[in-house]
Amino acid sequence: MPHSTELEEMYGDMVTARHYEERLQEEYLEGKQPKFDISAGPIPGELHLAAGHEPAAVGVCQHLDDDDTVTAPHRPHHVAIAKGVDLKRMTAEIFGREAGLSGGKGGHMHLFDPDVNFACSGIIAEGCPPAVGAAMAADKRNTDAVAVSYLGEGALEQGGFLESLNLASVRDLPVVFVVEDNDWAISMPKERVTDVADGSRRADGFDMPGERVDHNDPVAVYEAAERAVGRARAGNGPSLIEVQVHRRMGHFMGDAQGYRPDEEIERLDRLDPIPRTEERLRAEGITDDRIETLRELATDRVEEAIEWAKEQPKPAPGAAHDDVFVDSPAGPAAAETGGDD
Amino acid sequence: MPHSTELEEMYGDMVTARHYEERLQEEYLEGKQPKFDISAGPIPGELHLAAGHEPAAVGVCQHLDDDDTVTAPHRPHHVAIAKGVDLKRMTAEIFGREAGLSGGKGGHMHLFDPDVNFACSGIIAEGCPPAVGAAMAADKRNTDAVAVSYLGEGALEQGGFLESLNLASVRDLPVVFVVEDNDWAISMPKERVTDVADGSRRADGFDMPGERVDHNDPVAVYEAAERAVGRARAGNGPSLIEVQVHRRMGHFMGDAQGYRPDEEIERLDRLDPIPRTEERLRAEGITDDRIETLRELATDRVEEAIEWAKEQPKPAPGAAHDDVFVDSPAGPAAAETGGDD
Amino acid sequence: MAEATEPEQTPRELTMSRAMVEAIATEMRDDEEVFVMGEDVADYGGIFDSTEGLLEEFGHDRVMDVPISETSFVGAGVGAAQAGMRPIVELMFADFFGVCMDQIYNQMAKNTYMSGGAVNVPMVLMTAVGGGYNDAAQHSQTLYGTFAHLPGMKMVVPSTARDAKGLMHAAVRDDDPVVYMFHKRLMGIGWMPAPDGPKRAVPEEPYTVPFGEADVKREGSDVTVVTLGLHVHRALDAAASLVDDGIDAEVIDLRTLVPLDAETVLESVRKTGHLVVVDEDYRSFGVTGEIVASVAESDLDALEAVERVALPDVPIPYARPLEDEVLPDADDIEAAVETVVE
Amino acid sequence: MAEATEPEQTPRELTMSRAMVEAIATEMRDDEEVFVMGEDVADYGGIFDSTEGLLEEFGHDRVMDVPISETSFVGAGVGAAQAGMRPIVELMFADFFGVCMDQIYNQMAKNTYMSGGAVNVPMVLMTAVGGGYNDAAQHSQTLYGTFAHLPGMKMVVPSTARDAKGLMHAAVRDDDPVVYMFHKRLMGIGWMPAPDGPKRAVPEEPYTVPFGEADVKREGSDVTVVTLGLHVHRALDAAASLVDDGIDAEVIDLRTLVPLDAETVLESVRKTGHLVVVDEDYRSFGVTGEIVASVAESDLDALEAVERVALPDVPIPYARPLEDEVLPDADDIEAAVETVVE
Ligand SMILES: Cc1ncc(C[n+]2csc(CCOP(=O)(O)OP(=O)(O)O)c2C)c(N)n1
Ligand SMILES: Cc1ncc(C[n+]2csc(CCOP(=O)(O)OP(=O)(O)O)c2C)c(N)n1
Ligand SMILES: [Mg+2]
Ligand SMILES: [Mg+2]
Repeated sequence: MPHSTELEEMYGDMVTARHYEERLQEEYLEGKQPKFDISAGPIPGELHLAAGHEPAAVGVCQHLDDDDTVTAPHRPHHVAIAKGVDLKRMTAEIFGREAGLSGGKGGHMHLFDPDVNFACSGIIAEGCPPAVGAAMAADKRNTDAVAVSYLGEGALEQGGFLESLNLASVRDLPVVFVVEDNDWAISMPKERVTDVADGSRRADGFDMPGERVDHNDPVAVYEAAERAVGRARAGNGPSLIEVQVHRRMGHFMGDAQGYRPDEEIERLDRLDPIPRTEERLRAEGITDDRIETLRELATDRVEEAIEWAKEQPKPAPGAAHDDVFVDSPAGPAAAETGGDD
Repeated sequence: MPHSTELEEMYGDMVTARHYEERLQEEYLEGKQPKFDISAGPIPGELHLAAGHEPAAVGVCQHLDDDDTVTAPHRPHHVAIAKGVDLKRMTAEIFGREAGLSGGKGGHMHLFDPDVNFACSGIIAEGCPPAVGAAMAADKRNTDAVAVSYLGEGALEQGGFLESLNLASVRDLPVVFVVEDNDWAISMPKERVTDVADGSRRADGFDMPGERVDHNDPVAVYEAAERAVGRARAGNGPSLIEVQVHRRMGHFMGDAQGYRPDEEIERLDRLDPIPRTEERLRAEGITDDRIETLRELATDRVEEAIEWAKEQPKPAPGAAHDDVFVDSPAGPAAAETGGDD
Repeated sequence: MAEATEPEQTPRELTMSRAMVEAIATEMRDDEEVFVMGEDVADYGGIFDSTEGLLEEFGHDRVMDVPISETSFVGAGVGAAQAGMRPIVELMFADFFGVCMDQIYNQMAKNTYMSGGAVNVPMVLMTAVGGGYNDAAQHSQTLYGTFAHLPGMKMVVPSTARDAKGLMHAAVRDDDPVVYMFHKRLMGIGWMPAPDGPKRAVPEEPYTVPFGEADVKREGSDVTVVTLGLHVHRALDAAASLVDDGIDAEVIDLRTLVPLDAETVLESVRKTGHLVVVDEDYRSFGVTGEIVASVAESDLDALEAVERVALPDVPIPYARPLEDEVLPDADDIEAAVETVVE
Repeated sequence: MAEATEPEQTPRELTMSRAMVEAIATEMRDDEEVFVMGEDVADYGGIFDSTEGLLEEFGHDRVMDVPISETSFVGAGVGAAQAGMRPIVELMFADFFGVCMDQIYNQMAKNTYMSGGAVNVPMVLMTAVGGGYNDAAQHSQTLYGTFAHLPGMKMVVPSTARDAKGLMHAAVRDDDPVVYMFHKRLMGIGWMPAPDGPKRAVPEEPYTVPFGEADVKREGSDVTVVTLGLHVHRALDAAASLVDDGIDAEVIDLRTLVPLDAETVLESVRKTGHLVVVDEDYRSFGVTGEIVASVAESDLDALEAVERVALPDVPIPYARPLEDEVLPDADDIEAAVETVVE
């Protein structure tokens, strides 16, 4: 059970993440008026928002330090926030600015913050093997760092994930796999792509503990993660956790969700983890005032980050040619291969 | 329990396969005197022989018809024999002759006999997805054909296999995955690469029945396969069977097996499934004379195939340019891309 | 090889995605063995509308959503094709080839050869390519060179709705594996504005566009611009504006990379003497090199000057000024043309 | 970029595999962060002797056998490298890239760029390439073009023991991902006879061979033969026999494909006027096209005649007469040289 400071921290990250996604949605869509054009506006390209996924992020990351590694998939913001990624530079990255984490080269699916050992990848399940590698490094160096790999329930079928379970297991590496089950992989419901409703059962075939958190609750996630992270940190090997979350928005912005039953969408507010977490805070004696303060802090932080990001200059076009290699240009031929600009 | 004709058939295929591998070994090594040169002699390239694996082949294939599909991995001969692949043309292929199943283009890891729906691939686990596809075709066409995919225990970790379990399972396809556990993947013992000693447990994470046949016995395999193939044919979906087999030879010819404990190699004769199957035949009232006859038939068949194969002409060099496409040359540019000959 | 059976044009205009779907639907009606599988191809209709509307007519059994496990379902396509069916398998983005390339290049593409022609793999692997909408390094590539380099798969890249339909008919009917790459920017999807070019009068009846025949999309006498996909339209834009400089550019749309119609390119270069090759894929070890080399090797004397315009060898960056910098546009093509004809 | 620090030659001769292992062992002794992982790299010592003897000195923790699940362990290499270690990961055959290409090209190769240089991936991906021993379509490829086409990974291909050692030192010390391709036929493995060429005097002390510097393995004035890997020796054989025809061939060993030393090639062609590019990889959309195009684009006038010698666009067949037909040999190179100088 998290103590009340922890509860406050988790709640703070949840409302930060929620407000962040809602504001990004606004910025994104505003730029696409009057007609939705994916490449228009201040945030172009695909945008996958995680409103409704917050408990999976905060409940696990509450147990992590900067030295611990987290890899996230295409829907990374809430996890990045919970992991302590620099919010301003992350926002600048999403807005494609020079001050962004990657100088505008990565965008929202490719956020890297080495200060807190956070990385993500837009290819399903392909963040799992690098997380195993980070755990391997911790193991070889004899530190007590752990690695956490996030994935969606749609990734439960992908070879890269399944192979990673085995590699982590046979070498007893400090990895926690966290599956965010939001019932959907774009338009495909879980039951269409697997017969196993409880994704944590994938662990069974690899002699690994698997646990499912059946409701979208940060405290329940916290408790499951306490066991899993503790196990990893103590050198007792990997675990798999699946968390039931809910996708409050489309798969990406612009997804009309025609495939999704109305009842399900209507249910979303009832299932919203944020009011339910507030109840929990109140039950722990945290006052409405304090909750309001936490909300305001979160809002301010998000607004400040967005404002700051939008003030940053765009990258100079020529920067596109840097960073292919650490020591670019890569040799005598670099000028030759430098293209058509 | 197989009736006695079936027992005889299975035994016949076992001794055919065994004699075949021993004769190929001879031909292969003879051609590499005085110094082992992998590309010398009548059979060049890698050669993976399956002596000691016979029960897994015959116990399963006994339940299959020509319409059923089998995909095999890099160690395919025993399975090909049990599936009824044309022995002469297969042998000609291994000797690189024009009359070979592939006209000498494939070699021993790439045997294709569409008459009995047999195919193999030299890439670990990559025969699994095509087997699922063959089952998908049977399902769509509403035939009662099934597909069997063979793999080694070293393939239990590979994404292509794990993904295939799920796809077969969620679509209830008529597939049987057969794992031949010979304890080794080249030089790597099973316990070094997975924590799960019983490979059939991989099925657990996919809601699929898994069964392990713990001793290298064709009758036990027959019985497990009867359940699995029956299940598939009845439209009740896939299964996974793991069979304990023994690798009597090196991983490939020329492998000195320095990594393998002496005791294990010494144990091999005691564990040889052929004498044990003979005991079983005798117990079923099959006479020594009959057993001797079956052996002779097998030997003759193998000798005849090898003799025939060696008499066949080698392919004309120019044939190397055909068969890239069904309708090669592939268009106006074919002459241009035809290379340097 | 499919026969050319192009009928007269009729005035009906279709987007490229509608034209593709029309061809697929016709083939599915005509042949029970044709089916579609991929991620989000059923209820969603394909992320880029490549299967839009098929579910309604053909149902979930013939328009199959499959788990996100590309090795398994691309490989299942190979198995079903070897069993004689004609699967159309969608790989949502070509960029994802890395999770399933073995099934593509070692099985689908090689089984015919490795079996000495005993089996064949009549499968279409359809996949979205291309950048220009800020989707960054893992979702914007064309990878034309990657696929064309490896033997055993035919490879087509339509640039117009008319070609898209004819190439799709040809692909489904072909007895060999065909990689069908459609450029997202050409599909005519509501949320991703397309150049006007690709929306074209498309005949109602089925027809095939034969493989290995490049199409001269604009005749010209001063310079040969060879390209494919989206960049056919960029090249046509450049050609239109080059007229003002008194330069008459010929624009060749390769349409298929395998087989490659080197002959049409060569003839054009013999006429113009100047060659510019334009590619949205990475510059080195790819399409531009091949086209230049094939001309140089066949008739070096015909070649007076040559330039390549391609993505420099950098992953595709996200931010607009960065992506704009590296993706070739009409100005880049004009500049290259001016260099070669100067 | 590693500094060139080649010392004087000493007379000690090593096989290429010994030279590679020597460099790896030295780096492992000097830096705790260097480790090796792959299939059969421990007790077996690498199927092609690339890790022979390392287990004895460094134990199973630093010379790790891993499950046959290339996506997981290549990706684990990426993760460990991003954490600051220096993994040397072996992919047993380059032909297996299809099961793990996403980790190679979308993560290992792109993470540096996608992070704007915030992270880097100091990893060596070492892999066996090449045919000529009848191992057929799935175990004989070099795939040089496939890897070189995709940005973000350096790529080296040694042809001698001396280069192999220096390139391995440079690769391990490099802060970027390096794909190190060793040709099986050059390793000096007992069971796979090698040409004499690669076994060379190898200095005892560590040294680096810098990336992006082609090596003129034979000077000549009449024709420039550009190649790499095994075919350096095939080209030298051809050059030796061309002397009888009064033809003096220059043989350039590219040594690294990324970065590519186009300058050395160009200078040589300016001297000889004739270019033959030789490659064991598939002909189209690959190395030969790139070399020809880079010369044509830089100095078309310098080029009087050009030929390409490569594997035609067919999967590699098994039987000896068939494989011999498609693999380029010294005779093919001689014939091409005679064509260009005639
Ligand atoms: C290998 C691969 N295949 C397909 C995709 C396209 N894709 C992106 S997100 C997504 C759905 C993922 O669903 P899930 O894992 O459940 O995550 P969610 O989006 O629901 O958070 C798909 C198919 C991809 N990025 N990578
Ligand atoms: C994807 C892939 N990785 C590695 C190899 C090399 N390889 C060939 S056989 C083999 C061992 C296979 O072991 P197992 O599956 O147990 O089969 P066995 O040889 O024991 O019959 C390996 C690693 C390969 N062919 N394909
Ligand atoms: Mg989901
Ligand atoms: Mg085995």
